Amino acid sequence: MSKMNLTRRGVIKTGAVAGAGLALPTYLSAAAHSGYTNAPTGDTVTLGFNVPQSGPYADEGADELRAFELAVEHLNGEGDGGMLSTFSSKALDGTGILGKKVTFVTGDTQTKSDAARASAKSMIEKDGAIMISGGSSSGVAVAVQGLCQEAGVVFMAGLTHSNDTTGKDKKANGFRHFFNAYMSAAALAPVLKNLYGADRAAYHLTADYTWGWTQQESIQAATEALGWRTVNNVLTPLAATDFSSYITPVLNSGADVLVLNHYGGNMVNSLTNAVQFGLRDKQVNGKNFEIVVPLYSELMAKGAGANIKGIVGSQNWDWKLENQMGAKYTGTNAFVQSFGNKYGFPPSQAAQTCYAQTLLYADAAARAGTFNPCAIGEALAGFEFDGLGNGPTLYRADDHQCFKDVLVVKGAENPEDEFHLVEIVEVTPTEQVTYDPNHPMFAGGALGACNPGA
Amino acid sequence: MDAIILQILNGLDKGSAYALIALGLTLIFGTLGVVNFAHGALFMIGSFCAVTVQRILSVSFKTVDPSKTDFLGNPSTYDTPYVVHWFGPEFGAGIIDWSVPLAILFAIPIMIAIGFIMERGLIKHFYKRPHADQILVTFGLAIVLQEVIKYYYGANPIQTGAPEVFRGSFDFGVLLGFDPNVIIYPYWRLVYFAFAAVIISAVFAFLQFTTFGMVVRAGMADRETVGLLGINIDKRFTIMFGLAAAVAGLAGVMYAPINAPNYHMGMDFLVLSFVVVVVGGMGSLPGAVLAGFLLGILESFASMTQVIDLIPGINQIIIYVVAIIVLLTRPRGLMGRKGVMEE
Amino acid sequence: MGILEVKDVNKRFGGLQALGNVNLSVADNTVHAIIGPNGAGKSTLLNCLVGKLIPDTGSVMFAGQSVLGRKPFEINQMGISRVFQTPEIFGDLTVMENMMIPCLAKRDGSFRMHAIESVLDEKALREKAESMLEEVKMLDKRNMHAASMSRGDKRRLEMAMCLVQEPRLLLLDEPTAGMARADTNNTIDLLKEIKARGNITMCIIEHDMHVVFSLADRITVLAQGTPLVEDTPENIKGHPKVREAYLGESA
Amino acid sequence: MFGLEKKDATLLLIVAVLTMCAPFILNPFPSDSGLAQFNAGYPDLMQRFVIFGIFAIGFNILFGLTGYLSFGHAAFLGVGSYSAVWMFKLLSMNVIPAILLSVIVAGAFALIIGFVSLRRSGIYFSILTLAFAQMSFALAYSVLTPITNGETGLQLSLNDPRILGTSISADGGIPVTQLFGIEMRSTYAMDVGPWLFQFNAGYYLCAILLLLAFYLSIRIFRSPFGLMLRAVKSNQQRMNYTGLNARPYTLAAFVISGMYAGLAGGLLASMDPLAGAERMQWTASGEVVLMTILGGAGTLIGPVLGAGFIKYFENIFSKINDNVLHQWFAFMPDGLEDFMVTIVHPFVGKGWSLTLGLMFMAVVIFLPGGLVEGGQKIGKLFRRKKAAEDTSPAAKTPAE
Repeated sequence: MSKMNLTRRGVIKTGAVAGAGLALPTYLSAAAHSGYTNAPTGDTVTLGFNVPQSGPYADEGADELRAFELAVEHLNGEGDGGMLSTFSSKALDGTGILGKKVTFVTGDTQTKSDAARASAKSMIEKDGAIMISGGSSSGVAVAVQGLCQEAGVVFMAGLTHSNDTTGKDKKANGFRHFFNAYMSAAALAPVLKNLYGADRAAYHLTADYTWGWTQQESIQAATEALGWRTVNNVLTPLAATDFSSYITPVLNSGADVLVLNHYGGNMVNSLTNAVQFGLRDKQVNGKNFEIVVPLYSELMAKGAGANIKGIVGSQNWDWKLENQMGAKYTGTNAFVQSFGNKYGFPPSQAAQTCYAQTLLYADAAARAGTFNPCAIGEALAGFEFDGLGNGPTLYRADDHQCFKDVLVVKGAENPEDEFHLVEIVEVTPTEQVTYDPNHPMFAGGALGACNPGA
Repeated sequence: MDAIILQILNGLDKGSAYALIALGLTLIFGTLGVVNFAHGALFMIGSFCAVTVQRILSVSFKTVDPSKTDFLGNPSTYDTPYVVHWFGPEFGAGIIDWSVPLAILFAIPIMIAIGFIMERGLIKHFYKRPHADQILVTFGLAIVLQEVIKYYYGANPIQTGAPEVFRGSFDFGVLLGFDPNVIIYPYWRLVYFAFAAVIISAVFAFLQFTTFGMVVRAGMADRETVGLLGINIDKRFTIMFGLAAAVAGLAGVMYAPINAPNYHMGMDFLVLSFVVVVVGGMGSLPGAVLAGFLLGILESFASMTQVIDLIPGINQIIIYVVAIIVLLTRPRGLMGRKGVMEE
Repeated sequence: MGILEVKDVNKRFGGLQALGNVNLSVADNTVHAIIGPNGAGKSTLLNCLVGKLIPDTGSVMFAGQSVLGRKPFEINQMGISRVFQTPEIFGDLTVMENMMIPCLAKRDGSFRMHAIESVLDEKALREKAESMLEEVKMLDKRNMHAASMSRGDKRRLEMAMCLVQEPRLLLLDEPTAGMARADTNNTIDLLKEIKARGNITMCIIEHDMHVVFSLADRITVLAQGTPLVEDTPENIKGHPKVREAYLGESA
Repeated sequence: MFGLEKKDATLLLIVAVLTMCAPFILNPFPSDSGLAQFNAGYPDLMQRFVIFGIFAIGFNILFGLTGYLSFGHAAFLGVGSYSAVWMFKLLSMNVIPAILLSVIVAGAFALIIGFVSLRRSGIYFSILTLAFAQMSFALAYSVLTPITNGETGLQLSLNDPRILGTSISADGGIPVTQLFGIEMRSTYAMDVGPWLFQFNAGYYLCAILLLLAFYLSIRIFRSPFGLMLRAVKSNQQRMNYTGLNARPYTLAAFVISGMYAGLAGGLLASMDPLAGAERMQWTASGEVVLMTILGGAGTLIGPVLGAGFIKYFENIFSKINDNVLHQWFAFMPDGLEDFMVTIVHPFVGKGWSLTLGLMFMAVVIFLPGGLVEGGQKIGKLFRRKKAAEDTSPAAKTPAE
């Protein structure tokens, strides 16, 4: 196990003011005299990993944390190097970042905007973190992204799927590798047409908060473009645990597709209830009734158990990608090997996005030659790369969103083990999921100027 | 019409869970005068009894299958549960399939034991302490219990299916003269309702027709007098606590196939169960049951599209709206007694 | 015209006629005792006077004003104080704090936001409270927690709390119940002293005939919710009806 | 002093010294030591300590004095936060109007909810307040999103129509909250050898308001009004028969404590201009109940201690990960080191709530009456000898 080294405060002591009783006072926001927040002065640099450790997404957070630890190991030249060997940019050499050893601190978002901001602030103010990453929900991502913008550090978003993160709430200091609701819809629509035809009536159940709404809006637009009808859209409370009273109206609504715009525990429960009420085996209008879960994750598939069989959805990444879809997705196997050897099971998509984000940040710093968030922002904006498992990817300058292929997946009928619950149906190429930065679903915000915090 | 019948069924089903939890909570309120914030945690532990039994029955040995490789490229292995190995694929798998009903047998002693230990080891010392202290200690206990479960079982929900025979749906509409497949209802949810009815009747019968129950009811009405009669009411109250824990636990076991158990389900139900108990009226067992079903049915109706279109967001707040209306029109809830927890 | 006029008061609880056509007139500056066997309706009558119960029919006038429909705190502000059968005091507070509350209520009325001044600065009220405590011989206990005192002390405290408000009418519900003889005598002396000071009317419910006959100017005998007789103590003592209904049984 | 008794003035003085010197007191460990993990002297957490201290002090005025247990106080905190953020969006980045509005709006909100809820007492009152707060939370999260920005929380943006001030600051970002030009986030850092002390403008604003709030609460406790509130808790029957109307007293206490909550909410938003709906959830209401009971309900300083205790666990213990543990136990032989890490691991990091739950139980079992009572007991142990010689009337009261 790697040991944490001197914290930044210790560095200040040994470096700048050794022996002095009282140093010259400085404003912390301009602390290290380098013009940006938390500029590392010693031989280490501190990253802050802010993931849910309590609450319903704790398992997802734990997986993200594993990926972060792995990424730090690889950056410091320990372990087998993982995706560093496949990454198209070769600025990183396993000696940390810009010659400084990488250390990290962790915090608990509790999947609450308030707690997440408190935790991120503590990492910035107390531990001197220069970058914050992680998270498992869009509300938290947007809140922490706003904080990082104000504080003048870089935010590398973890799992966040709402259009708003790089839409109306985008920020110059924030970057998202994960895909979004619009991309899910764009990727799913053609596949849904192939699988279920163009004449379908969809019934939406939507979690009643911003992420749910943006996803529902995206899916409805994309499926209606195919010729589907939308029978109804019902908003369900976040706190709902039993969805029976939302499922029963579907039975006789005339709809033949149920779209569950739910995530996490909500999705597991609503899908379980839908299957209980026999929707998966139902015939309507002479067609098989189908259930679609636009945003999928391995953990949710595990939670839903056998109910997930045959249910279609989309993912950012899957550990089987390179094996099944070819060398275009190089990096996947290297990461899976490295993660699997350390932890004994394959990584989730949340882990992959967090790992990739850490590497991307480190690489940008290395290419920029500084930790200044604005320079890093410039290095990331418009950056094209490959070899991080998703195929060729663009970090678009206009909104700091990554554009890459999107996976359409479905629940395996006969999984050979618990790691094969999800199978890849198709990979939708980047072009099909790319949209204009001024698309109405993303309008209303501005990146603003980058803030180095000085 | 069919929509309304379906929502009534949903309401009865939700109400069953609410009523069972509220029943146990009221027993503890009424007999011991203790505000038990750990009651939701007992329900959660009940659900995890089902998970545990399923896990125990599925304990497996690994066999290497050289023809396949796992995700790291090593030879893959597959699991054979010992039960299947011992009893053959058919009967063995059948046992695993029936793990939830089997878990009832497992849960009863476990829950009663937990109830006894909680009461004797902790709650007993808080009878004379202010309600505030009771809240703090039971809330602390609830956190500890749920964190322990999280530590061993993770935060992700764990599917715990009903036996295969209960997995389909029952065509309820045909009985009422509807077309086939219009009003269908999952077997297991009907089982849950029936189960709740049995448990509730059993608790009432127990309190109504046994000497033990009579003493406890007398104790609920006036503890001091019963104490003066030389009856060891404390020992009986311990048993009542065990009973309340068992009711909550059984509600949890049977609930496991309806919604996959997770570690925070107790907290999710906690606030709701308090609302149910108070709407029913403090210290009234029939009140708790009545309020449970009432709130379940109203909650189901409020989630109908027609209702939401009329009053947006009503499905989010219906429980609280009902609680406020009831408490303002009936000072002590539906069937509450005077002087219980009014100070 | 007495200070308290009860006319044709009826009160039913379900099938039980608790009070039937009660008429009562209490003259100013007298002590009026109400006696009667258990269940005669004495406490019900008292509750009707202080607003805890509202009679079904009839009127209750105090100093020319009706008390019916008023809340207990309003009736107290009119000048009626009540001592309970089991002492009702502020158990969590000290004796002195217990005394300050009626003093403040008397001066400031039923509600006033005195949120910034300190209670300690209320010099005049403190002196008043202390002299009242002195009178009931409890000054040395002023810093004690009220709940930790003996029952007798609690009762004396409650009486002091009522008296410090200088009520026009003091209602006493069995003020000596459960007291030792010595304490009872002290209480009788205290009430006599108060009576002697004048400007106070007392209405007393009591089982202890020693207390009744030492204090009362007039006595009403209540039986089954109806006044049987009303007369002076001397006449009551020999009244055959009373002997039959009450004294005969309790003797 | 300040119209206070000597004992209270001393307490106020101690609190003043502690809050003013908090940047030193909370950072006792040199930052290169393993114990630096336990340092809490950074602006965000110090702000949280005092803000939640204010919240708990206000809650204690209601619960500690009248005994009415509100389970929905977080609603007032949330409403205060939303008001403040709207003030930043629409009027000015100066915190004064924002804080004023949050106190007023929270007070008005408390007046309405209190008026209805106080028609009942005991647990019925608790459930009424809970129901109102949960309704506020559920609606803020969903239907009221245009006002509250739902899940994400209400934030400032680059196109806020700020009447007094600019929408975009000179460097192209969102302007920051300030008090007549003093930025709330500006921090004066002082290096003293291996220590680093941070003096944050926002913290000192909060601390001064805490002192004011604390001072006001002492005055209320000692006032006739406070006495009446204690009378409400002690015996409502006697209160009624003493000519006092309990309802306006409890309502006034409810509104005052709602305004305290609004002040706390406004300050939270002033330090960090974001208002999330979770601030109104029942768990947040429950938290302030726990803070107050944990510290000692009805005591002056207890709620502040309770608030600090819970926030400390939430923010410090949750950040201790396995790496930190290995660093602590690095001096041990490898096997023992791993063993120690395994032992401690479940209680820190993601297990912080387990530790918190255990601490709740430990405090209530071993220190009935909360931390203050515990402190007094320890104090008594030291002063036992002195107390034996003490002959003041108060000391010999428990005679009977």
